[in-house]
Amino acid sequence: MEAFLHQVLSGLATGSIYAIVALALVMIYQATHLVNFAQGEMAMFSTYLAWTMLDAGFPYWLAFAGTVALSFVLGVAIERIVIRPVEKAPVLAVVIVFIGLLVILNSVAGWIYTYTIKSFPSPFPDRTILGGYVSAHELGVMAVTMGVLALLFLFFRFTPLGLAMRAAAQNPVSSRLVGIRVGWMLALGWGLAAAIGAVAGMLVAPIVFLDPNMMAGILLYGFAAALLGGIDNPAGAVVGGLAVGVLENLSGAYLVGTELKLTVALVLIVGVLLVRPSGLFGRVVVSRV
Amino acid sequence: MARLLGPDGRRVGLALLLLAACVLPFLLSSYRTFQLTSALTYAIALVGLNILTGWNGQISLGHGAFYAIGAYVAAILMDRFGVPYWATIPVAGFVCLGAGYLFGLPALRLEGLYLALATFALALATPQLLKWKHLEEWTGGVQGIVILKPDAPFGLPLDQDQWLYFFTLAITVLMFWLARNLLAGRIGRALVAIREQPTAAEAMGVDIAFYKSMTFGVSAMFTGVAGALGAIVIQFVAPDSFTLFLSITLLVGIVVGGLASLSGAIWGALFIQFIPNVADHISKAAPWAIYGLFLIACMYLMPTGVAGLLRAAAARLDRAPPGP
Amino acid sequence: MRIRTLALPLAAAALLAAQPAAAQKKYSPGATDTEIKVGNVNPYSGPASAYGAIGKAIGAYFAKVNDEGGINGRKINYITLDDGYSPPKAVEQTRRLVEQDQVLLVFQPLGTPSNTAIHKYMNAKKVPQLFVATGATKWGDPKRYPWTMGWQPNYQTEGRIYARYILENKPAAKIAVLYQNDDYGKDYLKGFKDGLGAKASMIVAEASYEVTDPTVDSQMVSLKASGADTFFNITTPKFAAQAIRKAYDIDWKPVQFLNNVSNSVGSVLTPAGLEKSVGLISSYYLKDPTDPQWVKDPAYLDWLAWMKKYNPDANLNDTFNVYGYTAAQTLVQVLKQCGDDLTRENVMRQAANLKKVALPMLLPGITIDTGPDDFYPIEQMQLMRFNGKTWDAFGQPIGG
Amino acid sequence: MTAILEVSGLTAGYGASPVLHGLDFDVPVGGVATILGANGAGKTTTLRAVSGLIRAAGEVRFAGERIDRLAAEDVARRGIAHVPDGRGTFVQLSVEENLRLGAYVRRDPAGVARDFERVFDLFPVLKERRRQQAGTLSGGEQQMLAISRALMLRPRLMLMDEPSFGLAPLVVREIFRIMRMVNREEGVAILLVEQNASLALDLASRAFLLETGRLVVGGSAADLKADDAVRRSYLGY
Repeated sequence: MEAFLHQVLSGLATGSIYAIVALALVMIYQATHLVNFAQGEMAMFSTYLAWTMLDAGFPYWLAFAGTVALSFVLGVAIERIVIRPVEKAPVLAVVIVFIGLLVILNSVAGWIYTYTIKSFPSPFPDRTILGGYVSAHELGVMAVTMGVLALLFLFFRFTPLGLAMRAAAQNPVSSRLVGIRVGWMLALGWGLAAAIGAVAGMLVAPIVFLDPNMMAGILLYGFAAALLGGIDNPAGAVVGGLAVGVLENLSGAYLVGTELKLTVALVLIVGVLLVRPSGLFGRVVVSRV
Repeated sequence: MARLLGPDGRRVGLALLLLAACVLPFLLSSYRTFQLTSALTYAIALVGLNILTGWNGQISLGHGAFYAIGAYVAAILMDRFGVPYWATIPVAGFVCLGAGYLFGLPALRLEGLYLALATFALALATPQLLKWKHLEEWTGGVQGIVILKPDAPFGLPLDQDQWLYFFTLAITVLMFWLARNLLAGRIGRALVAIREQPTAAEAMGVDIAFYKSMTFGVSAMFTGVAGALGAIVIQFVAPDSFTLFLSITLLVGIVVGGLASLSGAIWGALFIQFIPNVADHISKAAPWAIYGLFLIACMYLMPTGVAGLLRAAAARLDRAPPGP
Repeated sequence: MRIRTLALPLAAAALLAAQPAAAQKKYSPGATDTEIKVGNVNPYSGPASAYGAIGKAIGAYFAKVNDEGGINGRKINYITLDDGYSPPKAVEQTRRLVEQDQVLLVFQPLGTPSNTAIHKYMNAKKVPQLFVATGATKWGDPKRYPWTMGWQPNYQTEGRIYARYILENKPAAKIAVLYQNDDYGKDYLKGFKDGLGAKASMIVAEASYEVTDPTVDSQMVSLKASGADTFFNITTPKFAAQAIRKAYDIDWKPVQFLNNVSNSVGSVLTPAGLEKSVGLISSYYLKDPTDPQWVKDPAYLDWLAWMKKYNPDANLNDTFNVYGYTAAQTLVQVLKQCGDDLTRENVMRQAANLKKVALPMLLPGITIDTGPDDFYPIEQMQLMRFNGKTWDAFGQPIGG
Repeated sequence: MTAILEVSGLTAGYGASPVLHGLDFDVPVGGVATILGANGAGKTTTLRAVSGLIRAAGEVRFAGERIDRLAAEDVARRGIAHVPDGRGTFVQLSVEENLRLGAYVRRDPAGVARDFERVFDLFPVLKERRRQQAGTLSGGEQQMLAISRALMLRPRLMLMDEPSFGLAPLVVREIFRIMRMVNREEGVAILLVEQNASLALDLASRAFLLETGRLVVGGSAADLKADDAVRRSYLGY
């Protein structure tokens, strides 16, 4: 029973990492209706930027804020420079551009920073709580995830810009007719996603260590989490992330052993989606014409 | 181009292409012949994925799994049961037809991204399952299976690479012919109708469920045949050969080549076979960065793939006033 | 890129190759009066790119050799190609090296799957597949595969070393194992179980992980729950660091054995936390460039000078740079012994004729030894224990 | 009477095939103009070309300023509210959010708050449903919402695309009553595209008849009403 509880706690801790990555995916999805496969590598690259700043002697929070801001700008720039030319191309062409972006970022990071793992500091105290099964950092990750979620909720719900972004994603033509610059809303969505990704990267790195392949596995779980929770619902993404973390741990520890734990977790997720095709909390669009 | 040359011109063009394909192995080194053989196997796999994704609009990020099943069926039959190599190909095709059809049944309920996730899961699970201890007796576990390369039969004056090339070429021609007949007629129209106007297709009496899951099966069959050929060409199968990256590579192939285009499969195959080598040649420090640049450049210049670009060029030629 | 400039003298070499060799000189393809073509396949792209450092380090060492006049007056023309850690690509690239570039030998191709894929081909073509960069056991089989030779101590040997240590010093141990679910992890595990022999039931818990797993936290929680008091950590650097830290954080204090793959002070123990690594037992055959005990070692200083001059982009913390450096030195030794008889047969004969070769970055007491029936060049390892700052050797170098 | 919108030589289409061939028309300040025509004559395309949703050749002036090179969002920012065909509802947002979006470009919160009250006065049903998801409204309610959203911009000109389409006669009458009121009381000019010619001609002061991309008749609404050809083809008596 004790071990069971610990597996659940540890699953929640890992799950909060998936949750925050899933949040970033949901951001871009809400803005563009596309899943950005390069999201993980963008987060990894941002984390290296933070590492560079820390290495140069910046205090942690300055590096943190600087990285988030810089990532926001880079996200906007990527949308305007890399994605814009294929805006009107078929969806799969855009997916291929994402894949191109993914391999470029991965390879360039390896080239600049080499593949040796680097430790990345945590802003939280180096302590463990709850009998050592959750570290202060992991708890901090959960808190930050919830905080980011709350900020996003407030932003989308109560600011004109947030409203405009939602409108632009849903109905670009009507949005232009009320004066919304739809192109910039997409870029803004990318910027926000990149900024959240940067936060995710900086919180993940102290746990998994920083290396160019840091986000590969996590993105995959984040993708599953986002779909499980409902790709258009930030709160759902967080619940999905936590659920995937726990599910994975329990299936590994009690169901089939570690050799097939990923397989089983994925089968379960797909199973849930068969029953609820738009995810646990996905919005079912009600519409009368 | 088709209209420009007319149906006869097209037939002549194909014949010339085939002739060139037959002459090439006598002009090239065995190594180049081997590369072309492997490009041909990719082309078959790409036709398979293209039937599903290009024609029918179902996105699969997991076709590497069917490639792997085909490869392992061939390897296990040859290694454990002494089945001759040529006989493993149809078996691999049928096994994948079944596997694809079965996977297609639940996939019916999933669309777009969700289908992408399900197939993605398949791609991730495949190497894990191949390593699984309860299957190790068959799959050879992490060590994989080494198989022998066939000699040319009937005392033909061909070396192993040349013979395998012709063997693969024959199967490629057969599979392309099969795909063309399948897609040119009623079935092809039904697939496109399901992709473009599912509601209208249903109203017209198209059995969407059957078509979609069967498309999955047929698509997997093509890819499985390619996998079996790939295993024989490489003489080795192992879980590391069939990672998620293979599935992604196949997707890259059909998009760069051109969706819903048979000739696109050839262009795509050439791209995924040769461009990584070019990238490696340009930079050892970051070959993937070069590869990524190639990908993005391709999508900028040819958002509908090589085949789409050629089609547009041909249309422009047709429209242009005839010369003096 | 230094590696690419090495390939430049190709055209000149082709001209020279056309001239008949002098009477006493014997050449196979790839060797001439002025150059020796050495091929290599490494993952420079894809998820295993970290290993690409080895291929680059080898090139950087050959550049130094060439700058100093080459081997018996011949320059090494090093052609290294990317296989992305994919066996089919490895076959393709190897065939290119052998058939198109016509190399004398293929040196240090990396990875068990890639080497397995080209194993038969190299032996059928009778081209040396020399000093492969993998720790699997199957590379030392001169009867069936006379053209293939390993280099590093194999994983099974190392597993057996720890097993023997446990049997001697902790016969009542309850052992937990964490391993990577692939050929490398399973090879270690097999050697370890073989070493325990009838006592294999001492292993009370096994957990595996995939390279795509973000963390091994869940596995560590399970292993602790098994009640084990001894832990064998068969993981690559990132996961090794995670496991060491997690064990400490969840207050699990077993006797820990750490595989050689991940025992770098600089790139594993420091990220994991030095104080969390105290008491770890591991084994070495190379000097760890990040271990403070070598700071004044002349061999280390030579290595450092070489790194700065020839491999400046590489990471000084990365043990792969010692690995590539030492492996390259081994090949240079073989080629020197070949003299003017640069046939593939003689290369294999000389590779199987290394006697007590002590290379600078090998640990004191560890040498390279081969013979016609012994295709395992390095077979000894030195057990060491981590004291919080550096590794302390204990006992004599031992073999499996 | 000067014109708020002057269009000359407007040519536009989709891809390579032009739909409109050199239209000339205008909308007087504070007036209502209507373009009549059969299905496929190019009525919707005309509005889209004016509001910048599609590229067009020719000259479009709004209050004297050239707007034919502007993007749709910039046209909207100058005070032209386009109520598109199909009503353009943000179906997943609430009624209130739809209205807030209408006022997106405005920077006078007090004025926006007053306009909220005003549209709720005009259409009390929207006030009742302000928290409801807009996609759940009936067709008539969605049309009211679309007009209200346009009004929230405080436009000087409204482009209305088939406001009567698919609605019950009672609802249509109510909507036209309110459009007339808005025009009379606040001086908002309207360019109305309508299949229901008799309704349109009642509201409009100027009218144009569009046939396969060309304006064939233009003049005062009264003249058009009296025109035999128009009567037979479009008014049905």
